[in-house]
Amino acid sequence: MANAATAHHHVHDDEHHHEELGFWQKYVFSIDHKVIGLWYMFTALVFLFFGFTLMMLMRWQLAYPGQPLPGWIFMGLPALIGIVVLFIGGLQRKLISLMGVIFLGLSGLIWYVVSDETMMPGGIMLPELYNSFGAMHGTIMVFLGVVPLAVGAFGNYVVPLQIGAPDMAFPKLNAASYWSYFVGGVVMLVSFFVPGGAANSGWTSYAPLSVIATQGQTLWLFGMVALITSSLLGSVNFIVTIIQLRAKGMTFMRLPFFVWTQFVTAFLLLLAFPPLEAAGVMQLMDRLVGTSFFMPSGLVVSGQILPYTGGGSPLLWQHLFWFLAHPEVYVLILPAMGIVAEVIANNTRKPLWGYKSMVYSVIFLGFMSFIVWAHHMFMTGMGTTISTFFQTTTMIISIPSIIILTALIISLYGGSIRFTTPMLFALAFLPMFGIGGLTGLPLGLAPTDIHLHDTYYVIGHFHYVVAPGTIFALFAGLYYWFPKATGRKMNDKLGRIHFWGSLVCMNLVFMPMFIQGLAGVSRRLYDGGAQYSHAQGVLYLNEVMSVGAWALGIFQLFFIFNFFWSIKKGEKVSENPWGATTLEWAATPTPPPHGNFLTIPEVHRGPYEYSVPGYKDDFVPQHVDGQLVPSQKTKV
Amino acid sequence: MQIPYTVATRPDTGLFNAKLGVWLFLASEVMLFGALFSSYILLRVGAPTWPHGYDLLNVPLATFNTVVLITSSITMVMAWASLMMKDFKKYRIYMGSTFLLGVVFLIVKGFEYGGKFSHGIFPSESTFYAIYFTLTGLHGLHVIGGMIVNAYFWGSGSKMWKSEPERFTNRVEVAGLYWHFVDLVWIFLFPALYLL
Amino acid sequence: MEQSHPVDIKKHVRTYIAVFVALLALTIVTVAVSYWHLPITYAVIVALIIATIKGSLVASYFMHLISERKLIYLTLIITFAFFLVLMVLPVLTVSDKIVN
Amino acid sequence: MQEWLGMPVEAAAHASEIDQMTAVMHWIMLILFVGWSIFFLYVLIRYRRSKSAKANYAGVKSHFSSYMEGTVVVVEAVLIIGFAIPLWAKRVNAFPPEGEATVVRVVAEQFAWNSHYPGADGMFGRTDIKLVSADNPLGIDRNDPAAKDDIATINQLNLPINKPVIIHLSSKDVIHSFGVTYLRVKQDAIPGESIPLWFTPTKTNIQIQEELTRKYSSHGQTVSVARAMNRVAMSEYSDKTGASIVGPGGFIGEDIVAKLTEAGIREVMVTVDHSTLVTMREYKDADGNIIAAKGERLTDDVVIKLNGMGVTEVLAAPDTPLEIACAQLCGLGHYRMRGFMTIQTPDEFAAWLAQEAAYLQ
Ligand code: HEA
Ligand code: HEA
Ligand code: CUA
Ligand SMILES: [Cu+2]
Repeated sequence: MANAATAHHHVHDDEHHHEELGFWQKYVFSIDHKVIGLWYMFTALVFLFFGFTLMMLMRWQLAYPGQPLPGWIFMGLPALIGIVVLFIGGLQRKLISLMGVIFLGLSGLIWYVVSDETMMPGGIMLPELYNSFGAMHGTIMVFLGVVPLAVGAFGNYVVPLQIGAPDMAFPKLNAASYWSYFVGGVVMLVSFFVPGGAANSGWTSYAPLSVIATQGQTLWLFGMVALITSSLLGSVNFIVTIIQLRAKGMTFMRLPFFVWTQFVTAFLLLLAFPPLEAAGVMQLMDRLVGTSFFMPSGLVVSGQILPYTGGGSPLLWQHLFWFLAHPEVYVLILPAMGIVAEVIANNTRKPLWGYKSMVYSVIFLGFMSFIVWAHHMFMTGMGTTISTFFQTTTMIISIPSIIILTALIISLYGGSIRFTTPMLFALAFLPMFGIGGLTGLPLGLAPTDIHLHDTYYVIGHFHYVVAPGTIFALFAGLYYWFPKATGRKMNDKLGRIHFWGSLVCMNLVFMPMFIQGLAGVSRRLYDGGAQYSHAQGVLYLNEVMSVGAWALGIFQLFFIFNFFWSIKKGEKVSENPWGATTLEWAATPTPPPHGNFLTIPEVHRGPYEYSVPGYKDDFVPQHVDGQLVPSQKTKV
Repeated sequence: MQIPYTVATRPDTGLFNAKLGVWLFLASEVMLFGALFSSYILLRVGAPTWPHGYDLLNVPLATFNTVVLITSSITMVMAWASLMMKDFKKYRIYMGSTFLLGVVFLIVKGFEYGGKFSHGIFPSESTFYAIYFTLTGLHGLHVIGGMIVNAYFWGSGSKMWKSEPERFTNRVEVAGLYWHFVDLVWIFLFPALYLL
Repeated sequence: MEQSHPVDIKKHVRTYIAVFVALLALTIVTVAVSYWHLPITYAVIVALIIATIKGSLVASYFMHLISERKLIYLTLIITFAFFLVLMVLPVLTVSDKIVN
Repeated sequence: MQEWLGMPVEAAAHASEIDQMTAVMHWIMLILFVGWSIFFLYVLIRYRRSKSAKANYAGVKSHFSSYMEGTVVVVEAVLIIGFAIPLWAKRVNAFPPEGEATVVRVVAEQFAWNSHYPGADGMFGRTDIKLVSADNPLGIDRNDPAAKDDIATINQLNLPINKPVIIHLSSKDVIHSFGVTYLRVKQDAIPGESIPLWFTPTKTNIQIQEELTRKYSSHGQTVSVARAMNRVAMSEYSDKTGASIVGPGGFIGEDIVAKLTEAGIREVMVTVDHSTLVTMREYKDADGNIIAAKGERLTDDVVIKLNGMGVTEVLAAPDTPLEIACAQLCGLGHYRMRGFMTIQTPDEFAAWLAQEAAYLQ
């Protein structure tokens, strides 16, 4: 990937020194959206991996409560990866080698955590540590993993190319957004080293618990402020870019669906994040200067009366948090849907079915996602009127999702389906998201939520949407656009192993959660519910899920190896290897030069003109001019 | 390759990038302050008793500050207008006074805060003060941010007037939009905290 | 605004002055009213109305909203809608509590 | 459907309503999903490259999907109006008059459930956080006449069967959540607020235990010596010289483990941990004397005895079937913040109250 983003992309092995010179200027301080996109991708992938590792550690405690944990395995995994990657990178590939070093760093961090006697005496994880891993897993996966990858990486790299723009509207702002994200990430990592460890009040950080929590929470809040700033800068940039920098002829109804999803996502980030920023500031004040925004009077913690007398409201935090966090979950899914749509259209070789209705659904989804948040708060003592409101909006919001998914499935009908690796992931996304989404419905109705709230059913619900849902879509995107950035293809065999392995394991991990949830097993339990009589019947599943999770980890090795190996040795591809219609493939070299296009293309037709009757190829790029055959009019 | 519409406006939208950008930024600012106002409402409605701002805070001082901000708003818009009329000297005067008015505002705020602190009143005093300090503090930060920008466009930034006058005018207009927004927030802060 | 000529800018300037005066006047009014110590609901209503007028004056003249492009309007309308949601829903929710 | 979902025991009047609704929901979900999946798989097979070389530009013409979506809308509307709203209203509006109900205050804290009964006079005495102390976690002001007869318990909530119960729920420190699976009850306990909830228990603990009765192996299990740590041996193990290291019923501590490994023993037979279970019927040995009475705890030596006389399966049920689970992350001890609930017949309950009242004197 190193040379990928540079103007001259075919570096011969004899000009390494040549490349070394430019490294810092070209990559680190670059303001080229492609380079920034790649930085986003690498950083986010590392965080994804880290968040996953935390969970693999937790799964040990859940499967074998109170038994010493073989730390060396869990730190060995990244160490192994690091060494292999370093080996692949050699000295020639700065970036790959750097990644190798980072993985070694990760394994160091994990080693530090698991060998810390205060947190893991005798290798046995303490509740403190379990809680802080849980909170950080959630935070890292959502804010440092998926969003930066889906929006920061794919959005940055692909959107300008797809709309025919030379770059983002504000390149410097773009870089600022990345570095702000970077800072946020570093702060979160640093918080593992402060006394008391990282934040341990759940990713939801409910007050009062979070206000009286250890140091780590303060850093968590600072980290969040940085991440929010990053997202705000990013979203302004995306919206302006999409509105202002569309190439001539690229009308809104000719935008690739992926761009639409990014557009709506940007609005969600822009308008939903600030309230959490405000809430973060208020929680910081509660923690640091003793205000009591979220702290009711007369709290007694372990016999001590707390000095909070302002009569604050714990529910205020929940409202401000969920006002962001519900739109946030659509931020996690919309870009995923966009990627899936691109891949499906390309691999069925036919236009998306009901493109317009999909676009309207996404917009509607965006609007609705601002007025459903309190479905996370049914158990906080809600009266009938207001709960009716939120139940209704929650049911309504499921409709556009259904429309989009249905349109995608119907798009398969009559196609000529190529089962490429990206397509496999995109196809698997549909039923997996289906399961996740459908299980959202019983949660969305207050009476059924009574039994299911805060049980593993919820965990199962949203992991089906984010893990075999979003994560699969992201994999699809990685396999699909990898050649664009590198000029090389990822290995297909390894890709298929990675796919089938992940598919099986994901279900092994998350399907049992529904069973446990229905049996009433609560989430966030350090011992996986071992003490509760109602959990006894389903306790054995904890081990099943853990094994599933570890196996899932093993299968990721195929991906990681494939990824780095292909950067260097992957098979070279033609300009438009997938035979795609959208500009990023059709209208510019692979990889694209600095400035993206040799000449800014002009757009003449809709995004998915595949298999147009009577045309020579089975795809008509958006910038191809003129009537193709008298009979057929271009579809917009 | 040049990024289009940094200066010229895009025909179909009638906007140049920065202008759309700043409006979007302001939109997010609306939500930021909105959350704080919402918290204010929620906490006040929930509280058994709530003091009247005018019993605890110095209304005349705040009124004076309101006038200061309003005035700075008009000097700001005049600065831009002078550029439109190609009168750079006037621009310097107006922009300069906008900056100075900002300084005045902060000094007055300083006195206000100082007064409270000297009586040992801090945000932890009560939820009213917590909200008061948070809202005015955040607003203060926005004022400072705006002043930095204005200072830049008054000083070294204004070199651009020679090279690209139109672009410079745009920049000043954008800076103005932000500054007026800061004023606008105060227009709502003032009654909410001091007069009710 | 870029295309407008110095001539009509002069017109603008006159409006700006007028707006400025109006703002000062309204400021005085709202402060004056506050000295009557009206019952809170009325006080809120009055203060809100005046503030809104002042706000819209600033927005429409100093920030040129009256002559702005519809794209900007669209953005602001959306924002305002969500702003209202943020103002109203949380407080409604906490006021609709379970009681017996 | 409810069986498939494995819905737990229903021990409250409204439980079946919630379960039925859950079942209906899952039927609908299942139908949708299967429908989609069939179509999905069909197109994948029918339109794979090798089978359909050229794609069809136009694709599906029919508007079937719109009708399908329309139906979903209708169904969801029915769910909301027909089930969700009425059921929820019943939970949060249709409270029985306090006179006809058992009224209790429950105050959560890290990490325990304090319950406060009004006592004979039916009035809750004054409480004050300044009075909170280790032996008065609720801070009840005993000088207040109404408080004189108030009963306070920790992690133990006794309630009579078939009579509505109203609980006034609050918290001393952070947010907790009062969740009782078998009663289908869940309500956050929020500091600074007192939120009421109500339900009508329809089964006593005994009845619940009967439903939960299962066969458990008293056979013990063979585990690696390492894993045998802190467990109880089920047979004789001796070292090379034949000297016994540990016998049946012997506790396997660190030293024993060391000895065993030294003696080259890889695996040990230990009892399966049944300490949370009680027998649900009487067990006699050959000459008729009782080894385990009904309701006796399955401690290790009971298990060994039973095993010794060849009983390899015991009918048993959880000792404390009805537990209050804290369903909101509330700190380090969240996972062990477990209260116990005892639903009993009115007489038993009265007796219990009397006994508690006696303690006060
Ligand atoms: C990407 C993230 C994402 C998405 C898309 C969703 C989507 C939905 N979510 Fe979920 N949700 C979360 C992430 C997400 N959620 C998270 C993270 C939490 C937990 C937070 C926490 O507490 O920590 C949560 C929690 C959560 C709750 C709170 C539960 C509780 O705490 O008690 C509720 C309740 O209403 C809910 C509802 C819904 C609903 C109705 C949808 C709907 O939008 C779903 C609509 C979709 C469908 C109805 C599927 C339709 C498609 C098909 C059926 C196609 C099938 C195709 C084939 C078979 C080929 N979610
Ligand atoms: C986007 C969000 C997201 C994602 C993707 C995941 C992914 C996973 N999650 Fe998590 N999870 C949450 C968000 C997420 N989670 C949240 C919000 C919570 C609640 C926290 C709380 O209680 O506060 C939670 C809680 C949670 C729990 C409950 C803990 C508890 O309640 O005590 C569990 C338990 O098993 C779990 C497991 C998993 C597993 C096994 C995965 C697996 O699917 C992981 C799969 C990961 C990958 C497949 C990584 C792929 C990436 C790579 C391989 C990197 C490659 C790198 C390079 C090429 C450089 N998660
Ligand atoms: Cu109390 Cu969890
Ligand atoms: Cu939600």
